[in-house]
Amino acid sequence: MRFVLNTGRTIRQGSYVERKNSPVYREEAASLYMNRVDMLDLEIEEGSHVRVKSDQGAVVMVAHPADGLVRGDVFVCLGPYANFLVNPETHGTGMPDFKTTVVTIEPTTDPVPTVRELMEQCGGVGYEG
Amino acid sequence: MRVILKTRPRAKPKIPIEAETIIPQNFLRKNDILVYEGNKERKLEDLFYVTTEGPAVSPDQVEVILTGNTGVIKRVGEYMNAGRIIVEGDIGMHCGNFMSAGEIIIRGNADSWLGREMRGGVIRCEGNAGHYCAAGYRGEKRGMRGGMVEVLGNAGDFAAEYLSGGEVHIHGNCADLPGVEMRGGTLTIGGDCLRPCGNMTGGTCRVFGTAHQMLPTFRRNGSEVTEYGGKQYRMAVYRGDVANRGKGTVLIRE
Amino acid sequence: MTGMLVKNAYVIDPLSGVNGEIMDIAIRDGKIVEEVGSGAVVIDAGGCLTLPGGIDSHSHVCGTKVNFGRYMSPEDMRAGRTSRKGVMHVTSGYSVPTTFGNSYRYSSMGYTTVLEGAMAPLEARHTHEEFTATPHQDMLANTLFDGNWSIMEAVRDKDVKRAAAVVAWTLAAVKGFAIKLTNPGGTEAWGWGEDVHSIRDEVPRFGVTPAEIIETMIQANELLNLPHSVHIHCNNLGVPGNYQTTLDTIDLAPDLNKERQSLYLTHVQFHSYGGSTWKDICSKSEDVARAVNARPQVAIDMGQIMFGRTTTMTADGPMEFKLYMLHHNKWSNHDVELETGSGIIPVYYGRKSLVNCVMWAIGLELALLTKNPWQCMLATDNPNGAPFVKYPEIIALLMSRKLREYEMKVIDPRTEHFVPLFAIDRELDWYEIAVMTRAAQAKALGITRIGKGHLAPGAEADIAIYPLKPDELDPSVDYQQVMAGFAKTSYTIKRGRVVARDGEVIVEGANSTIWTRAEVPPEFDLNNDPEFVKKFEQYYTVRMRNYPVQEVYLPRGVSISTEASL
Amino acid sequence: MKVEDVVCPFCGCLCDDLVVEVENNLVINVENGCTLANEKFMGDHRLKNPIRREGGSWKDVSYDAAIRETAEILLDADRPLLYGWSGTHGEAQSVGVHLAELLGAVIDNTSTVCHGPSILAIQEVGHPGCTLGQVKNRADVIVYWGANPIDAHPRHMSRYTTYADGFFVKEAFRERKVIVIDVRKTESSAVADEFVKVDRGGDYAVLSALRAIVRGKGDLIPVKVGGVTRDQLFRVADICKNAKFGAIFFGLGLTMSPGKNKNIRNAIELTEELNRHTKFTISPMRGHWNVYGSNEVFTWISGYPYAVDFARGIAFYNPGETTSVDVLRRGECDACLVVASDPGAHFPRACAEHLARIPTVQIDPHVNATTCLARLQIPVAVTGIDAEGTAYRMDGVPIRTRKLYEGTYPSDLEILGKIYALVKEAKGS
Repeated sequence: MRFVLNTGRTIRQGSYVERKNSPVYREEAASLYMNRVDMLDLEIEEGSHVRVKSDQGAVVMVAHPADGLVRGDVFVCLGPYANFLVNPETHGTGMPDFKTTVVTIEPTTDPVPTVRELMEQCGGVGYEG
Repeated sequence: MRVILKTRPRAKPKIPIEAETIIPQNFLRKNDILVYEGNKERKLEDLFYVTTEGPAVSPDQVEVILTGNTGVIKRVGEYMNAGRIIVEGDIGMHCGNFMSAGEIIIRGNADSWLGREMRGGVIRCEGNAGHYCAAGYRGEKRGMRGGMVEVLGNAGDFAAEYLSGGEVHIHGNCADLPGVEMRGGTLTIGGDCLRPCGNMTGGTCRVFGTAHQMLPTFRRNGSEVTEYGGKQYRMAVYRGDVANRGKGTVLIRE
Repeated sequence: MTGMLVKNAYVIDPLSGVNGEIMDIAIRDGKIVEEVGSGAVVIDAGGCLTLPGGIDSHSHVCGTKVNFGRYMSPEDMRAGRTSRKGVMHVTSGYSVPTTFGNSYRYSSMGYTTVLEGAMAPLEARHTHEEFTATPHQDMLANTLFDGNWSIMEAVRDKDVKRAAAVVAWTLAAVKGFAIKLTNPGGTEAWGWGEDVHSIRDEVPRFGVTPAEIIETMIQANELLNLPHSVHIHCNNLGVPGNYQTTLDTIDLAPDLNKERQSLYLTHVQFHSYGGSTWKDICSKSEDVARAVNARPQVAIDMGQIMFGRTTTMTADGPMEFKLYMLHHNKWSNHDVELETGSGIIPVYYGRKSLVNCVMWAIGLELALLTKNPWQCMLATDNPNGAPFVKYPEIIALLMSRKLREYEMKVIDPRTEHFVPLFAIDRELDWYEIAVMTRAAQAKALGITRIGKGHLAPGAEADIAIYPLKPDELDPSVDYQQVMAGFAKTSYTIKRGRVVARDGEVIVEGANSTIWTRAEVPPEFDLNNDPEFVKKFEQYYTVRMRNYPVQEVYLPRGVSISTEASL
Repeated sequence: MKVEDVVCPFCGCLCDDLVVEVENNLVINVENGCTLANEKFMGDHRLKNPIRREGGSWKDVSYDAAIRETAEILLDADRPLLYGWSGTHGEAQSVGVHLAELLGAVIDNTSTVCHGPSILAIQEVGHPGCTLGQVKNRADVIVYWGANPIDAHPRHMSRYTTYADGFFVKEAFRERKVIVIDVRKTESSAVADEFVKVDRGGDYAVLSALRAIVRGKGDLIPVKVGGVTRDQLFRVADICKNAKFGAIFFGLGLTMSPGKNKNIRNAIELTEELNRHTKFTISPMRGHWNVYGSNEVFTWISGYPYAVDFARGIAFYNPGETTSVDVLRRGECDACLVVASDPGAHFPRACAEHLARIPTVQIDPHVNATTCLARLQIPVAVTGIDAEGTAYRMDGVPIRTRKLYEGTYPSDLEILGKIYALVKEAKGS
């Protein structure tokens, strides 16, 4: 199914922003919030893994219901998971479309990657310390 | 005189070249022409194979031809006031900025800010143009003031932003907000566009495709018949933008 | 230190009573001295005009609103860019240059001391940060009190001593130099989108008038024995017919100080308009100059405008909004809680605009009609009337009637019906120019005591040597040379070091910031005043302890201490 | 030891009333702070020492070696990018701009993916704003547009707006009207007197319609604009026009949505229009505690608030071209210095990939996503905890952050100063 991905700050994202290797940060940054009816249509529940795909790539996240979102809209806090999907085009403004990424979402049983794994997919090397 | 500039292979081909010195009049004299590759100054010959054919006594007799990996070359034709530049492929940003006379022909695509703050002359882009095609500078009150920019393909966002004079003709589609802040001149869009002419205060924009998400602040003011490409079209006439002291005109094919 | 000797200089040093003598100037340890030994570095001035370093007594170069002028104007930034060269940093900007741009350009013109015309106390730290990045001039900050709630409360309670205590506390906290009143009362009214329109209008919700604020502050200033007087930007700036407000304000000024004026009126050109609308605006420079001539207790600066593009910026928020309504270009506004306001808009002064031509004439008239040059200083309210780089042109206009007549032919021909300029024959001489560009400023600011504005032994060795030979030039006809000469010194010497040569800055600067510390008896120290502390914590959004500017922001701070007569 | 009036180095609110208890170089308690402040002060997840990537693994290196290598990397580059800056103090930012000028680098700060579009709009039409105390003491109407302060600036409402009692507004909660305009319901919209739900991408049209209504051209407005009913548009316009003092605060909901800077411009022009009727101000909700400081410092040195390209010696500015995301996505830069931010996490993936391709050096106290992409990371003290310096609040008020204890890490200023000295020496100037 096709959705539009919105991103923004959440208090949990902000709280753990200096601990990007931590499970709590991953839990928040990889949380995908969506309308309950859309979740029914996808036949998923709170905590289900979903594969979110855009023209830039795909990443596995965890679905959560959110009452403030209308059908068709999904929300992920700003961070490496959302940014795996965002197009770097800036329309001559320097600012990518962080709030209007078209994505498709499907249920999956694949695991949610760690931040380190995402960065390694970008060509980096993780640091544990 | 014909000057042919063919790009040489570079170790870091993505580092942009800044070449506002590539304008016809600079080739009349034998002085060194300097360009920049990133933060390093280079001689023209270091980055291009340069071939010169025939004589010229004035810049309008000079034709510069650019070939090769030209899509990363910025500011070609800036402040150009005579002669002709032909780009065989794509061209980088800011081609023809402040140009006052002469002609630039681009066979491929042009990157953003094509003909920014242009004063006169002609730019013809046979491919697509990037964002801010024929637009203004950040914070400056007036954008393009004269001359003609013609794009045979599509243009990106903010085409003809701050247009104040002259003519912009996009044969294909425009993306978001063409003619935004327009104050004068004429913008013609052969294809479709999104949200044309937000906040316009003057000038005329014609859309021969579909104008999606037309803003609610334009007042319908009858219809008229307009010719385009040899055909007659019936156009809905709008005045606006009344969010501002809108005295602009938008014509949209009915 | 072996010292330096400037030989063969054609010196004009008005404060020392020197007018055009060829003499040598000895320098040691940054000061002028009687003599130096034979090992001193010798600079041959070759008979060229040598003056104390220039002092700008009203300019906007550093701080929140100046930087916002840059921030919002990339089109101005690109209009004056230079690259890094030698010790010189990159500069950008024409009317609002970057800090280094301001500093280099002033230095190239021989200016060594500049007063920032308006610093909001709450944002003082910003001004001081930029002062440090303006390294070739010693800096001073006029501190805004025009809409200060504690001041207005003291005025309402008719408590001059309380007002003095607020000034003393604030100047010490923010490392300010003097009291500035910008549209007194008007900036508070602007907090509600309103303004005051005469000195007798009541400030909404405070029950005081501008006249009461001005009178109280003049008294408080003298109680504190501050070096400078109250520095006022009158109400009704830029409004046709405003000369009456200006005359009313001048009338308020008592004569309280033997050393200097008791009230400094800034950019008076903007306050000398007759008429009632933009259509019938005319010059009232004669009325204003007459009032100034009759009252030695006031001093003014010109606020000259020059044709071209510039940016207006002032704490006078309501005025900028009015200007925006005329120009419809861009407009910024920045009210500062409990204290003041500010506004910025770009403008273009055109020779085709009759109003602009009248304004241009008024500034020159004020300088030519004020009999005593010590009472009228040369300034443009940089950048409001014009960027300071236009000073040499203004000097040439004041020195040459011929140049004024030449200008008359290219401006709006109707101008002469609205202004007296073209009937004035006076041409200022070198001495008068020297007074109006440094000596009068030093006296008016009260900084001769710290060695500013003169070249007597003991003074700071701030010296400008211009490539001008007064004996060989007739400024009334050689105005081109006058302009070129004042634009670029041969040598600018700051605290005994050559900092600029032929328009190029050659060393890294190290300036001072001059501020005022008025010592008050403990019962007037507001740190111990529970009511003041309580209101501060209640209504400011910054804690009182985080408000004062720490010493670290003034790496070379110079404080002038005074003993308050409280 | 208890330290009072501590300045919080997290968000643009720059609250300065925290009470922090310190014991043995560790913060053990924070009073008055929000959740974000508590986490920031109590966090203890510092990188211990400089690290260097060698092949597929990391090795510890000395500060001196790391600093020297950083200078060499930057000197070798033809188009270096110096990015970040918003999480450090002004004094370090200043050295950064001078370093960029010396190197011929592009320097950019986090505004580029935050309020950069707001700056572009301000450059077109200006900015009628004020300090936050002006709002606290006077405002009777507050509008949050595309902003969710409860999550992003948790104490904004209690210190400056909704719940902040002021001189002329004695009982803020009762006397103030709060309007929230957003594409989704949030914690913040839940406390609003009026919630205006805009369709995604509809902000520009809604703003245009409001301007037209305020100008008296409301007859033209159709029954619905951008998902908002004509009735509600008129009601909002009325509330605004009848305010004694109105204040709009806007967030990334406007800067990041289609139209970008043009949305902000439209909002500013609405504010200007409202000033013909009453007093109105507008202010961006700046994110990082010192992002505004980086704009200020960049501006007084270079003339431009962000995205400055010194490649040609002079300062050149053109967001969309000289902005970090564009420089990275085009693969232009051949070295990158990241200071006090995390582009690995906060830039689109394509940019992160380029950072991994080129020599990237990070100066930051913490291990973050960019760490994985870097060749070198140099840990530093956290400004506001074990380093001090100047910060600018979202409204431009400068406040000096405090050093709470004498730690063992060098500050950003010390590290950058050493890099600058090495580069200057190599350049022979």
